[in-house]
Amino acid sequence: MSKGMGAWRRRTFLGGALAGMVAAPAVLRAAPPGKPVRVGGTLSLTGFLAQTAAIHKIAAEIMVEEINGRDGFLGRPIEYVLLDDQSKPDVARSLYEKLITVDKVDLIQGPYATAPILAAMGVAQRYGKIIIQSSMGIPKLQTYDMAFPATPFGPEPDKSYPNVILDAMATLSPAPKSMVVLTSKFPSAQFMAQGMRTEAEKRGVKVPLFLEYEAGNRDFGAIAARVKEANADFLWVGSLGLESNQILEALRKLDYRPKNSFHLYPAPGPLALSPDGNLVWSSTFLEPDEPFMSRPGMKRIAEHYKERATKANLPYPIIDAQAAGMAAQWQILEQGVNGAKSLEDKQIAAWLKKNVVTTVYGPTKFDGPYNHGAPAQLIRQVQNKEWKVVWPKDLAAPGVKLING
Amino acid sequence: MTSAKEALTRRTRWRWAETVFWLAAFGALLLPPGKFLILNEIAILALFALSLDLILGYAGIVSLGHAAFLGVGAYSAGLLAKHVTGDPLAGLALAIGVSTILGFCTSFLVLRGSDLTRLMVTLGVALVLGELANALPQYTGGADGLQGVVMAPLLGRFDFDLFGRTAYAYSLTTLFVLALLARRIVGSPFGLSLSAIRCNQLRARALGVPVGKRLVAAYTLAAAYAGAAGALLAQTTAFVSLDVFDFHRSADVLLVLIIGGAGWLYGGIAGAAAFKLLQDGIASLTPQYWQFWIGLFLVVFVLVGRERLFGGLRKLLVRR
Amino acid sequence: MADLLTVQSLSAGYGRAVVLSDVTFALGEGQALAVLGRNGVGKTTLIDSLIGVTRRFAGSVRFSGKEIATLSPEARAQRGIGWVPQERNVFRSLSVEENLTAVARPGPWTADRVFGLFPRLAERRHHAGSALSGGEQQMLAIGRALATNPKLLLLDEPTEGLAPIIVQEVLAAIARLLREEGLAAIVVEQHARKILPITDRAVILERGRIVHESASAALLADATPLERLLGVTER
Amino acid sequence: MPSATLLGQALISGVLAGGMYGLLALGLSLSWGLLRLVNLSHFALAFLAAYLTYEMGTTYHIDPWWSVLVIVPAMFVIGLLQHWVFDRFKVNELASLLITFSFAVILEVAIQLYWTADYRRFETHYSTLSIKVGAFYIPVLELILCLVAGVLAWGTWLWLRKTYVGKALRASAEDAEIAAAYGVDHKKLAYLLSGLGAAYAGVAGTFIALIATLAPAQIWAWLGVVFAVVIIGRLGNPLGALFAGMLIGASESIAMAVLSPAWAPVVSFSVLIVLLLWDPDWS
Repeated sequence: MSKGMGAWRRRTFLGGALAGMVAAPAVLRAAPPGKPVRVGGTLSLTGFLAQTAAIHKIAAEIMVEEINGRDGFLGRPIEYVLLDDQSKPDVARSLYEKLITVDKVDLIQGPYATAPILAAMGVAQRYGKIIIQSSMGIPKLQTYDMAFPATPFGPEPDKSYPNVILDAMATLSPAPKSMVVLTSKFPSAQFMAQGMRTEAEKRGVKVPLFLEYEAGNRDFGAIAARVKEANADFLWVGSLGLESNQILEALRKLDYRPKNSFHLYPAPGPLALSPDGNLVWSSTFLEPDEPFMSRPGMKRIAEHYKERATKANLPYPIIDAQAAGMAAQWQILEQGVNGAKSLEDKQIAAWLKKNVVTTVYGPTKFDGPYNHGAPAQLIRQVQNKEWKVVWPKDLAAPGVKLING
Repeated sequence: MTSAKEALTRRTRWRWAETVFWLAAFGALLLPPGKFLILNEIAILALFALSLDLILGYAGIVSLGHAAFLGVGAYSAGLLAKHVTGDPLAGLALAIGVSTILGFCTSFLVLRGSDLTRLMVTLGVALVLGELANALPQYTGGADGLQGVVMAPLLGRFDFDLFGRTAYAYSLTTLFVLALLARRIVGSPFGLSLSAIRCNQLRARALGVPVGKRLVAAYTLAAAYAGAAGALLAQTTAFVSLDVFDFHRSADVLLVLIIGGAGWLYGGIAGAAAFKLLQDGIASLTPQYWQFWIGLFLVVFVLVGRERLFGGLRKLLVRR
Repeated sequence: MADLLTVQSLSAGYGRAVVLSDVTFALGEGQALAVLGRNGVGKTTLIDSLIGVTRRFAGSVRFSGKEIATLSPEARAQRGIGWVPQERNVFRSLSVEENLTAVARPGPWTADRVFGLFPRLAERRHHAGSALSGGEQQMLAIGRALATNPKLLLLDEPTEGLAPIIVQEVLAAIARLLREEGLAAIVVEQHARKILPITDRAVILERGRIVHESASAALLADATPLERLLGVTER
Repeated sequence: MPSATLLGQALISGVLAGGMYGLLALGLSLSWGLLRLVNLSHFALAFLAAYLTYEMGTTYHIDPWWSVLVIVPAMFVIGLLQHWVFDRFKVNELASLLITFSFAVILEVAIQLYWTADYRRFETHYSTLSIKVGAFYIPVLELILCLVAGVLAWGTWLWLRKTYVGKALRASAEDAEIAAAYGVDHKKLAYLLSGLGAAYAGVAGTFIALIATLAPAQIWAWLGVVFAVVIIGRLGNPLGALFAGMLIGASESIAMAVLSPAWAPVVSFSVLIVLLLWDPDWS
């Protein structure tokens, strides 16, 4: 980045700061005439999940504009009423109640992360509202019959996804015989870690070390020493955010580099750019490559996203599964409303259960347990400082293969 | 002798403003739906702040971890509703009981040492409890929060309705009853001895006040009140999360009490109303940066309004 | 010769309460003044007014020819007023030596000279202030004031609450300061007979006013005012 | 049972990681112990410095060892300004707690506004360097951190012990009125100390940028443990702060190596509570 660019950014920062802190930037107005359909939701604009909200907010704003640019909901414009749940489930809970009873929104959109979603789902259930969410990593907790997942986790990702990873591992030569499972105690990561251990042992891959660390752990020195001592063929990390970077750095300080490692929910930019990140694996549902870019609307959304995210000063302005989840949430709601030709929650839910919806994740059904369709988790790998889908093979980017680390 | 008695009764006599206030608070139940959500939140926060007032405003103990008791009360009530009975009053009683016990046990730890170590110990107790709740997800739901709290109708008759009218009535009544009780307590010789301790511990000791015992009692009482607030929170929202132990909660309630003024019981209520309305207003104006404005407001408020509010507090905190 | 300290029509007190009214006196270089009076007549308030921690209602305080009544305590101290508080108030968390050096200003009085005056303190040089006995604390309080190299020393009831043998030691040291070192001082004391022999002049306060002023020797010779104003017949 | 190598390695990385606690505790301990001001915004200032280090490093490619020369004086000035507010409004201990809490909230929002809430990572080649000694590895960055923290703590200790200013500060901390009556100008010293505390936050911030995760909400992540360290090390005692930091770092690390990493967060407060049970007048 040049100095000129920095100065420019600073000016917009000052202007934007004052404007943004006074005005109400969350309500977007739109093209089609008529009384707007109000859709309320919260995101963790502040607090420890705030880095995700920035991504989702941009994706949501793009989608609201897209939908208004088409025909809105039943020919009426839509308006997104966004509130800050501060990354706290109980705040999310009261804000959804406020959105429904005080602000009287017509529809709601789910927040981010399992805990706020669960809190919001409780409210939705009480008031009989349909709720669509994209980031609940533990599908079996979605017990409300009008709650729909926008992300293809599948009903039992703790069984299905470990097997995708084990399949990919089996193609390496030599195939890993042992695996260290290290996970944050963040519930959805812990849930996947337990599944990983069970499935690995079922398939004869030994798990000599299974470690849980507290979310927000500061120093990984001792943990790294234990991982090094266990010296397994594969390292599976149930990480969030920068924990992966920290763990890999701590390992390198001990002069140890796991041959291959998998990272559940890392911060994609920093991990891809880190020298330690080369060839590491991570979970995804799509990347801005073929074949995903050929999906309807995907190219346009990806371009918009890059533009907005750069403007918002996000360090990783590339659309990935996170942002795509929010996009899918709106695509599902749009098709549900317009398909059911109604703003009634029950009718939208009934229509969604009977029909196939097309989202950035491809054709989506809600016919399985907990309203989940088929799982579609992929493995991506850092190659030349970029994330590339490498597994399953038929969804890998053209010319890209899984590389043994 | 008579004049002393008179002074005592004057302190406990009802003022017309109080009657007006409570009539207005209960009168709000007749409002159309749409305001009960925030009114209920105010009532609960007010009770929480009132409980802090009992130790800060009357006994002069500064706590940075008052959320410990709120949290314990909330989880007790939530777990009871989930596993045993959804009866709200049973939950309230259990929460008060559990937090009383916790308050009593920790009081010995808290009351040892100086003001500074108190800050740390209260902070520490809340943090350790938060970690404990996080470490026992099989009971508490961990970071996902406690799900499946279902409340039975209040007194077997009044369902918790969608708009929160019952919830507000329940919280307000609890607040009213406990505020009345607190009023009696602080006006009693016990309460006066607390004020004496706050003003000058050595002198109070010289006058034969059993300082240690009184402080333990006050701390335990405050814990019980905070536990009640926790129960109301869990029951009226049918949800408990780890956030009940959060440092921000303890800091917020301290701010609430400072806004309203410590040491006169209604300070917590006034502060809670001001804080919640302010938060609600600013957050709906600017959802992303509302904290900035709240922070700025508080700085200015504490700096400028401090002289008026901190006169009594300074004595507590200036170490000699 | 110009007076070192001139107090003119001073009225002062705390908050709204006027404790001293219309106090006027002067002190020359090297002079020692005894301030006598019953409990609660304003002796300590007088000292507090000189160091600058009371509220002044009227009057002036000139020190070395300059008005100091509007100055802060630290500014007055820096001009040469040394204070030995009634409660001693030694810094408990500092060692004896640090108590002396923390407030030291350049001049003839160094820590070593203080140790020469009070050999007991030298032995306890590295002990914390909190570890000292009452008498040692009093010595330290005097030594600390000396370490600021004052032109005027204010001693507020320097023998109060001390064991008789220590009282002798402290009084001897004070006498040495006043007589041999020629330090100007104001000594507040309830027990007049202890202090009159070592001071030059004496004032007696009653209800915040000076009701008697004379040479110390005169009071020693004719104790009638003492008996009348203090109600003491000391032997 | 963990092997000796594992234990030794855990101990080394724990002690070194504890250097960061000590460094953060240093400034906090000084202002709390000697000025009776509890500065909750200390962490926010450290993170501001960390973000500035990050910004200078990534946008202008300035090496952190150079940017620290700009950032630390800047933080010193911020400390002076902050103290001006405290002084101007005669802020006491409780008020300082509330005001600096609000300061921290404001700074958190400001950081989020400019740098977004997204994770930032300042990649340098220092971050993974280590020296091998026998079977053990010593991370270079943490070692430098500990040396810097050691020098600062020891220097500050000497300054407080040996110089006139230091002793005057301690005298004022114990009894400001009496010290003033002996000519100690408490105000000037307090400004100096506040500036110094903020400057130490600046030094800590530089290392945070190199070692830890940058995200606005992380401001609060250090609060509990560093507060415990401040108390365990005794208020106003710089060497105590450093040693307590290392003690807690080592205990956490051993807990992670021997028990479960999930126990680490309760270690510091368990140590503190045991300590207070043993000696209630600790601190």
